[in-house]
Amino acid sequence: MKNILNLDPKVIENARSCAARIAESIQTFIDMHTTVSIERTVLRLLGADGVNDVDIPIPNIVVDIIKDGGGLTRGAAYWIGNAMIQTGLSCQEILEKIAADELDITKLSMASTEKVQEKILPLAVEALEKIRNETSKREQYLATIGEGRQPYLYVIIATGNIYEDVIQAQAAARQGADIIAVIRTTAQSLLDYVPYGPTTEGFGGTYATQENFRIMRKALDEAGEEVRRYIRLCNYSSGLCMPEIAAMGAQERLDVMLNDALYGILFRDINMKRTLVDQFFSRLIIGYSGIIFNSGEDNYLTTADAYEEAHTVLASQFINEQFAVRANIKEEQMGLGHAFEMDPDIENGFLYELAQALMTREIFPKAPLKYMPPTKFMTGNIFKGHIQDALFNLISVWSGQSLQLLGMLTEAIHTPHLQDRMLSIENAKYIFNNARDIGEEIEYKRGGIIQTRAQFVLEKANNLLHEIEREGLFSTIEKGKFGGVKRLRDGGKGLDGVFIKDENYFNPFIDLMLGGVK
Amino acid sequence: MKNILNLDPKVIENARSCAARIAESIQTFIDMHTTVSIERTVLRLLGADGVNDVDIPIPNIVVDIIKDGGGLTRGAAYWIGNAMIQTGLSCQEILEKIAADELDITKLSMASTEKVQEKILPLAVEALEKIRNETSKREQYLATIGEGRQPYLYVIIATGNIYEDVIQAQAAARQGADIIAVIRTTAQSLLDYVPYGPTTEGFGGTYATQENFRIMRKALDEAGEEVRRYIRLCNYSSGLCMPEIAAMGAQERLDVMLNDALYGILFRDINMKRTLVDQFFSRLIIGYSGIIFNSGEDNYLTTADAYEEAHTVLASQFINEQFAVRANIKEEQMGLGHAFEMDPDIENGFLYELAQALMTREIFPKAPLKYMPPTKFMTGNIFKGHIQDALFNLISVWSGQSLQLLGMLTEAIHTPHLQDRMLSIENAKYIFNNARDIGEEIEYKRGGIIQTRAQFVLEKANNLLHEIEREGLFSTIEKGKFGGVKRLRDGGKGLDGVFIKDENYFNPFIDLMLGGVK
Amino acid sequence: MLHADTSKADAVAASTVDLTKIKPYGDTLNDGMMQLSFTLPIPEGEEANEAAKLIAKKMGLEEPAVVYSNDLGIGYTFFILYGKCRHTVDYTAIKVPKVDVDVMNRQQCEKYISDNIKRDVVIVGACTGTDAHTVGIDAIMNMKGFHGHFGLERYQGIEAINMGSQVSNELLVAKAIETNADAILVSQIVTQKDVHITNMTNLVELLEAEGIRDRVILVCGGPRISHEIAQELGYDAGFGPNSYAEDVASFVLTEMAGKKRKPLLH
Amino acid sequence: MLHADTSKADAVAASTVDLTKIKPYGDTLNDGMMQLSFTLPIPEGEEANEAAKLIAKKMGLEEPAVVYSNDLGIGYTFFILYGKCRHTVDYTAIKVPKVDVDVMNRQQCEKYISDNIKRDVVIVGACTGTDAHTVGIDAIMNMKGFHGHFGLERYQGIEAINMGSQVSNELLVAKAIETNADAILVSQIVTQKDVHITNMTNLVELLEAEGIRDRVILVCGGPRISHEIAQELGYDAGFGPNSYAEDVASFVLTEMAGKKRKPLLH
Ligand code: B12
Ligand code: B12
Ligand SMILES: Cc1ncc(COP(=O)(O)O)c(C=O)c1O
Ligand SMILES: Cc1ncc(COP(=O)(O)O)c(C=O)c1O
Repeated sequence: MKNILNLDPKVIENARSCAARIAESIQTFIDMHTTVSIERTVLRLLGADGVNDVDIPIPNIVVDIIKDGGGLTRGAAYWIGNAMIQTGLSCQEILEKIAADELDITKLSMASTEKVQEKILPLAVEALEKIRNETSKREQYLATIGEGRQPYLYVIIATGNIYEDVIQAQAAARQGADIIAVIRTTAQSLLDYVPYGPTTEGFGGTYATQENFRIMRKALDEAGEEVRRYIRLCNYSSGLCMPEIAAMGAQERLDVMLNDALYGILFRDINMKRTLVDQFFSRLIIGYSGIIFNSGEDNYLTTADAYEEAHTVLASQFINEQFAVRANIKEEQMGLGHAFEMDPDIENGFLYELAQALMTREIFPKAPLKYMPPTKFMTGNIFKGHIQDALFNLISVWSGQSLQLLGMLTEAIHTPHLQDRMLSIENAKYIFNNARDIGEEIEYKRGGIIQTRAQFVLEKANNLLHEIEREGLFSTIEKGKFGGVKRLRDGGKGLDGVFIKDENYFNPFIDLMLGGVK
Repeated sequence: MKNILNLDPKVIENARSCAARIAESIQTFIDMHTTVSIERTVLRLLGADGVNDVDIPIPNIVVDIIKDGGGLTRGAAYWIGNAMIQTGLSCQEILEKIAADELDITKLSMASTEKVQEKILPLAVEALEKIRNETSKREQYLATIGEGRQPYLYVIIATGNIYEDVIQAQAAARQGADIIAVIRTTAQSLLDYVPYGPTTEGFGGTYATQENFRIMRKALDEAGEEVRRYIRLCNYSSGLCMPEIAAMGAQERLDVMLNDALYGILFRDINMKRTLVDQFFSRLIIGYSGIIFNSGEDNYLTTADAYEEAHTVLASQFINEQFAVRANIKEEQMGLGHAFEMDPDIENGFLYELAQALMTREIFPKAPLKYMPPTKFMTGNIFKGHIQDALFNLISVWSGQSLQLLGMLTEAIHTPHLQDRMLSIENAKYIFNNARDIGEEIEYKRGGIIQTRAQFVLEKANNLLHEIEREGLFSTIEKGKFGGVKRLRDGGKGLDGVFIKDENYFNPFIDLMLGGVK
Repeated sequence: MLHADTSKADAVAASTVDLTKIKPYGDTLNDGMMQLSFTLPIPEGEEANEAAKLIAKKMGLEEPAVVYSNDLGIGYTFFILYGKCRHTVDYTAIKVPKVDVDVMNRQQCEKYISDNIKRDVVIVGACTGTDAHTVGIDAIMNMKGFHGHFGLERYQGIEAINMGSQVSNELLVAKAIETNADAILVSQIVTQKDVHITNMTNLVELLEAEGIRDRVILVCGGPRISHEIAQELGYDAGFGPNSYAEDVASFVLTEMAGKKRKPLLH
Repeated sequence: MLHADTSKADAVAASTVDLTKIKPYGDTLNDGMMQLSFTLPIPEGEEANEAAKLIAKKMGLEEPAVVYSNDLGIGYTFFILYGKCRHTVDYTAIKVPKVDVDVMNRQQCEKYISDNIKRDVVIVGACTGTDAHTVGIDAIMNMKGFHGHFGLERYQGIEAINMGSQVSNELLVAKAIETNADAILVSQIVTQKDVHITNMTNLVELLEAEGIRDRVILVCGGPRISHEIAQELGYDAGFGPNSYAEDVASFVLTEMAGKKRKPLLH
């Protein structure tokens, strides 16, 4: 696909470099801060797991103690390393003692940062090695049993019960799904801890826990071997525990994770500072472990109008790309999001949707774009809904999308039933096969509706980016430019979990992962 | 749309002139013959109507008497005119007397053809004037309340009960339908008479009777005035009474009639000589009265493979066009048929269907093409069926089809229920509006799948036409080249109703209508 | 032989509907025709089809026909089935509780306030519990409104306070008291496992515990809310899909003018 | 405050199916969920939705929810409804009559004829009555067959006579007698107003009147034909959708070898 839309490469370049400056200015802020969740993540990577007898997760217990002791600004890794030096115990032993309330690590005498680094580094390297093992397993699967063709068929499972989820996920794999996303229970994103163990109750989704990840990963590996196609697993690295869940995902070989600070800010009212800082560390992990992240621009179009605000999606994609670049993520892992959400009553709406999809593909040629289905204009009319989804599928195969989150005919009614998912997979398989090479076949009239629309959206996105650069990202969000939702920089949830780093702050993983140790 | 497929105009011209020669050679045969049904049609046009006390239609009674008296080869009009001269009675009085068995018109002394012509011509002119009145009414409606946009939404009604049909037809009009086709009861095409009066029982359709036409026409005029859109009425001028029903349609202001000798030969086993002769006279009437005829090429694809045998459809369209030209039909009334009938499992099937539809439009630029929906590969899976229909609708608006016979999600199950029709109208309205100008927007890769396919089908159709020319149309049919169905030239139903015309044969309407008296 | 076997004798108009005994309509009055789709946890096959038909028969469907069945990958089977329902319903006996108010447009509402209420009306609203769907409550309350119908913020004489989403019932009640609200609007979109019922019941209990239930007009809305269910839960009114600000405003204002409630604060 | 409110205690495997009491499955075992669509001859509105729900309740659906309704233009309303079926079916008790034969492929059939029957088998077939759908009978009988399965014409040892469509029962019987047929195949595609039942019954009566019903193997087929219905109508076997020539051939040959029938002529 080479400039089929006659987009001006200079405008693309201009927008991209503007987004880079925006991201860079936030990066300065990010680099100065850490959060409770980042520190819990460090602990998790170092092996902290489990809960105490009143179900409080060990990482939370430890971080709360360090925080209460005023030590969080040095980084949790320092306190663990220091305790190892001072007590001669292993990391695991120390964690156990803290949980059992037998040791206050903030009260020990303090070794130098260098000493602690020496102690911790081997543990950190080992932790990353475990992750790399999972990455290799994925590569091995892809090399042996292979994978489905793009656009991947991506379906959600949302029973609330991990065991019921497994049944439905395996059914979906046999029906032809390539990616299984286990939807998370309502409002888990607002919990400032990660629940523990297998779970069987959730509202509109299942808790994201490490054990649930493990159960589902195993089930999908089995199903994949059976159908001779690697089945990818997706969950949410999003909300107040964004980086922790990224680490869990890396450890349990998740393949795709929804990860987008903007989403949390706008749609979950999470504090923007908190989640942007969290996002950086989570993306480092994601990038390192070969996970595809999915950004959440599609959500804007559920509150703002998809035709009028199309450029905000593109602008946000440019910014998300630049945040990802700063976290060392390869283009091949940048699952930038967009959606088919225009009012189905718009005359020539199909052409505008097509223009948007082609444009996105052309501007981010290597990104595994995540394309979201119609949701807002879905109604209880499942028959019409099924054909809205069919047009969405047609545009996807036509414009070469990568991750096709399949629309469900019952979108406006309930989370997918077993049969709904089957019908949506059937819909996609039919259309993808029946119009397989349409993208290669077709050219667009110079100055026609499609080209003009794509050029217009690009131009507007570029203008918006320049406005954001002038204004600053924080103020832009305060003004409600994305999704029509306004959020204050000091409002929302989780600001109390943000800390300015000490000059002695220590987190072994940032350098290791930025260095891309392989 | 100007040569977007890069078709060779010379090949088109070559095919068209070859078809003209094929039609011409059959025309010679046609001109030499008449049939019982043609003569009954002459009587109907002259005012014969009603049934006797054992329900035998007057036109049948009169023609049978003339036939038994050995007089059919002179034409029924001669005998009526002669009787008027000999008895001094009016045409109506004579018909009544024959029905009452009070007069044998074959036993009267015989006036010269000239005398009879003088007597009959004013009646014939008057008959045509009545038809022209209906034509003007249509024009007036179109000029005042207007009509729907093309592709017209064309739906079928098939309750078997004319009163139930009316309810459903009015519902369809309010839902957005532009054309209502009242499906005819199973096997009426095999009846060698036209039933009389309003009817309430039929299998999978309603009897085509003049009264039923009248009832439905009135209902649709009412509905059209209400929705401010002229609603067209369609029925079948097809089967053993082909020309009679054409005349009834002309008199009752039908707008569209299915009319195709080939269909009757192949799918109803009607004798080819009979129905080709009948077809000529019926097309004269159709052309004269501004009715759009629909040919039945789509049916081939229900028995033959749509991908393999696509060229037979095109070849037949060329022939049907030439038959129409010979019956003085304007291009704007040539509703040549084709269909979306490829196996949905074909990779890139959508592209082949698109190629076929674009090609047909390009070769017959002014014809109101009738595009038929998927039927053969429809299954009990109504959800998948609904998206098969959606792709069909997309290709229609894309390639500029004219009469869109809407697919029904329940095609493989039952004749349409009220709600099925609503859903299919909704499907078409959504797609037509949402992709309204797509045809204008898009160009096709030189030498791509679409262009290559269209060129290939055209080439093959041209070859087939030359084969038919060499072989003769009759032998071609005997060999099963169309729809994979073989029929013998002296086989099938209705051959005993074919007669070689006398040199004195008289039928006032042929010249009047060929002359195009307006 | 030539007899037209049509039944002219029965050529009567299609029969008329008996509203006391209505039945589904396929293509003929009272044919009872219905379409069903469902899944059974049994493997595909003729026995499965038979099981599907037996379920349909138990439901009162005559001549059930499985027109499609398909394996779902885990030994379960999906069915599409048609059948003829033998049940009838007396339409004339149906009474649906409805919000009983003459809907006024914005201008009329504004005039109603200045004529009858003669002070600013305070309305507090939120999407409560863990529900994060703001589009519905925004459609009712925000300036912009929905489908060309302005929201309550736009109404002169109405002070509309939209607290947004994920608002706890405690916070909502506190805000109502703080602003001396005349009416509380609750939006509930997520209904899985009946969370909305639990949540909405809890609000009523809170208001009762505070002793102020009868001092505010309590209104709920959402795509699965009906006036009937609202009343069952102890709300004054419930609004379903396609409601607009004027519907709610008309109800609240008429209600205020009708029953004189004690204000929350004074 | 930090307690993870997950229920580890219940973390048991998703419950297993009780085959004696199966129920529809939406997304949880035994939730009973079903989708319905139908039309009622009453105008759109809340009363109509209520009527739709009442019908559903009579059918044994709990918590029926009308998720969509739409005016059909003539004061009738279309509904899409979901509800939870409370009926169960005992799957273990279901017995479906099936054509009881080991299906042989073409080669095996041909060998079977030369080994066991030792003469040519004559099979006459047609699509009867006013039914003009030949594709089904052609799929079974013609050389080419269907979906890569050759038709009976292709079988050595079988003389297959396909009379085509719209064949009257009289003509079919006459042809069977004339050719001394071993088996008669009847295809019926159009089922509207049960024309196929009338027509197929008539054929049996004709054969009985001629006194030759027990001298031929009588088989029918079509998309709405089942072995069960075939047997009810007095046929030896019935074949539904996706049948192939080998299914029919296997049945006819095994049947011939089993019961020694008197030939039609001799
Ligand atoms: C947009 C949307 C979102 C957006 C919400 C953005 C936002 N800020 O609102 C995002 C992407 C964030 C989202 C997230 C989720 N969603 Co959501 N979402 C939707 C969607 C697509 C549209 C809803 C919508 O905006 N409708 C348009 C508005 C205008 O209509 P309305 O809400 O019905 O409001 C009208 C009336 O009901 C009434 N009304 C509403 N409230 C009130 C209040 C009063 C007082 C009055 C008078 C009237 C009134 O007036 C309004 C105007 O007429 C629906 C699917 C659909 N097509 O319906 C799913 C849907 C509602 N979501 C669903 C779910 C499960 C979720 C999640 C929980 C999934 C998950 N596990 O992560 C999350 C989490 C959110 C949460 N905890 O609540 C389910 C709910 C299933 C159910 N019945 O319980 C749906 C049906 C999708 C599905 N099939 O699964 N979602
Ligand atoms: C093709 C077709 C036609 C073609 C037929 C061409 C021809 N020469 O066959 C044409 C266009 C002529 C046609 C006309 C009509 N059709 Co038609 N047609 C169809 C269509 C699209 C496909 C049927 C088909 O070919 N299926 C493929 C074959 C291979 O499958 P099959 O027949 O089921 O056969 C298999 C099995 O059933 C079995 N089998 C079948 N017969 C036998 C016999 C034996 C002995 C055995 C062992 C097995 C066996 O084996 C076969 C292979 O596996 C269907 C809709 C659909 N998608 O099903 C409508 C359909 C069958 N037609 C229908 C109707 C109503 C008509 C008309 C009556 C309409 C009208 N009023 O004008 C006309 C008139 C025809 C008439 N009098 O019969 C209805 C029937 C409704 C009903 N259930 O009664 C259908 C369902 C469409 C609809 N929704 O209205 N039709
Ligand atoms: C980036 C991202 N994170 C998270 C979610 C949803 O999960 P939650 O709101 O529970 O965090 C979405 C929803 O689409 C999303 O796009
Ligand atoms: C030209 C033509 N005539 C007639 C018919 C069907 O009617 P019948 O077979 O009853 O003549 C069709 C069916 O599609 C047709 O295409």
